[in-house]
Amino acid sequence: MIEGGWGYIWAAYGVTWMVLILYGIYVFKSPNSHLQ
Amino acid sequence: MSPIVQARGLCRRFGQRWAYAHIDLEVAEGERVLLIGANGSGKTTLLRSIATLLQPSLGQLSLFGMDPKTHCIDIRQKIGLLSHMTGLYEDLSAADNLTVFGRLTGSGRVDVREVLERVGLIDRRDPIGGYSAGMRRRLSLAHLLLRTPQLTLLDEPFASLDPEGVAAVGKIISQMPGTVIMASHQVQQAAAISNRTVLMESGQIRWMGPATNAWSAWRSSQVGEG
Amino acid sequence: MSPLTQSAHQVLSILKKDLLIEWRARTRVLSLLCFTAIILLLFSFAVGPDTATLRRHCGGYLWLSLLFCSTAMLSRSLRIEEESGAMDSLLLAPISPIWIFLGKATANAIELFIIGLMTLPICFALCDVAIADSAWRLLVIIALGSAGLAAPGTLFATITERIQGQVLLMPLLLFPLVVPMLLAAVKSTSLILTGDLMDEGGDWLTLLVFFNAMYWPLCGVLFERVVEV
Amino acid sequence: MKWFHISAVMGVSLLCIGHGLGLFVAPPEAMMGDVGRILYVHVPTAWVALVVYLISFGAAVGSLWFGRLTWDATVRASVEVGVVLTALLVFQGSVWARPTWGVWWAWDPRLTTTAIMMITYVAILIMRNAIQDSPRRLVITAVATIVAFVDVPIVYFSVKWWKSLHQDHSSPDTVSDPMILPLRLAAIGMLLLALGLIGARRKTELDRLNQEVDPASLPEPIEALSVPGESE
Repeated sequence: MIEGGWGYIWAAYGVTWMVLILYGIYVFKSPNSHLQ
Repeated sequence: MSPIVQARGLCRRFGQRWAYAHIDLEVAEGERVLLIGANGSGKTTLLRSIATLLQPSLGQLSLFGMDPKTHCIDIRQKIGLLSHMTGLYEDLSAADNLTVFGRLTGSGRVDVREVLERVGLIDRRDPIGGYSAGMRRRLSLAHLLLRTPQLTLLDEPFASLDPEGVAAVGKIISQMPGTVIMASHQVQQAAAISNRTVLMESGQIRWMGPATNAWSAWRSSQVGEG
Repeated sequence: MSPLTQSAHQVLSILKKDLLIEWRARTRVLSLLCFTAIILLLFSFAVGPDTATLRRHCGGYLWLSLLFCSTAMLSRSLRIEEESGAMDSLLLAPISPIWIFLGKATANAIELFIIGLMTLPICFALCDVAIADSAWRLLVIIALGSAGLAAPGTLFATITERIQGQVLLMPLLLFPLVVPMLLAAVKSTSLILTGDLMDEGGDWLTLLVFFNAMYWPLCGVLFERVVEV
Repeated sequence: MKWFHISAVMGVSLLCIGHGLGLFVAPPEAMMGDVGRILYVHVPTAWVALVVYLISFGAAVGSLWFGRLTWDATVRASVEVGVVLTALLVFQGSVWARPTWGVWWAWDPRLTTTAIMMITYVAILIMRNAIQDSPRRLVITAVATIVAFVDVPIVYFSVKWWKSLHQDHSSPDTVSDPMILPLRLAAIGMLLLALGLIGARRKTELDRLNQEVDPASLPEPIEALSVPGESE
């Protein structure tokens, strides 16, 4: 049994959520901004 | 008898620019069509699209009654193209190049010698890397003569040829069987051996008519601009 | 002649054409050999002079240098076709693109095999190893490895040469793909050089054969689509 | 309000519930204790990444077969979402490897295959940007995606063989009953979110592709030339 390790858990979850949210904003916010 | 080449509303885009647009062209069996126009008027791009090497962005193109998107390989085997590039290997000599391609089309050593004779390159042994532009042009033509395509596409056949070469090539082209579509700047020589002329301007067909009016059409298109 | 011999004849003529070009420009093959030798030397410098590690990783160094050499060779072999417009002539010739691929890929495989053979003595000298197992098996491995590199390599070299992209694209696409081939080749070569204790060389050989059996037909079919457009 | 908006919203909510349950309600994992809770984000990402690459493979085959831009846009969108998921997967994998095996990078066959997949698919996106010609870009992207996907199982098995010859300690996958619910919820959530992202990205790409070959941008047909001394 590895004690604690919540640091790693928050790292994994935090980064995953942050990336998904940032990517989601990039994808959903600007459907037309890509058009030259 | 369905036309050899049938193009309707053909357009081709390169990045932000339309190389050619609204091309409606029909070429019947045995016709000799001459494409004339300033540099960058889309002649070369159109020729490569007809040769199925460059897919048009819009419009329908049918060759020998078939659609290039589905029967690409069968169509290509009936087409011969003389492009700006030699289409041969720089490291090999003239005879080697033609033997290599001759093996694919089933023409033997005799045909190679005979064809080299016709274009006057029989005595060269060195790799074609060292050939002059005129000799390369003759060699590409020799390669074209090795196989008898039903549709021959010539991009600037007279380019960088000496006067004697122009006459010789003119004769060779007039004796070519099947249909010929040619793009050239030597309007008079080319018009002499073709029966129909298409004047292209900034990617579109400006005028189409018999080859006899080719020179006057070219003149008035220039005057119009001036 | 029947279509089978006719297509075989066409593949052979493409193969002969490629080998003729390589023969006429022999200095290029020599430069590739020096390129491979230099990389081998660099590995030795990087690892340090103690022959123990060199001897252990000799298979790895050999195959990594062959991998880098293959990218240089493959992209140049296709550049010759595209630059002079020879590929257009081939495509307009009465031959199916699959045969063109088979001819070219086989020629590239043969050339890689020859360079591999010529690199062996250099590698043995540098890493001070001797063939513990049968030499024939080593030749088979080098042949299969070269073929495994040539098939996807020819396909991706054709792709990257037809787009005016940077030269870096080809290795970037090829290396991740040939990881299984690299693993199998390095493992089986090392087993030959350092003795095959648990007799697992056979497994790696089957993986090499499977990799080739998978990629030659797949790359052939996809090559046809790539040159069609 | 397109389908992919709904799919994304449902995905995010399911993901929240799944992660919430996984982090706070579910019991700590038998072998690894609390740190095992990374399972609820790592395993769904892995499953969904594979599904997304399967979609890209299917779309690539369709794109080669039909040659229409809609398929091409799907290939591009699914490859891009796949790359994002794989990048997350590699990060999570190494974060999980640290406490369990004490190293940032364990030569675990799955982790190594994921890293290789990520590089291959990023290379495909890079190559796609280098091509301007629309039909050629469609074919080359599809071809590269097919070859990359075919390579995944081979890489996995060869790495598995290669690694298992060294030391064999694959991570324990014992998933006890109470953990099933949050895991499944998170997986479905992640899948819906991924599908939403693909849908949105596909629409943007499709607009860009159509805008590129847009008939409206065609130049006006020029008027024919009247040549003196001609009947026309």
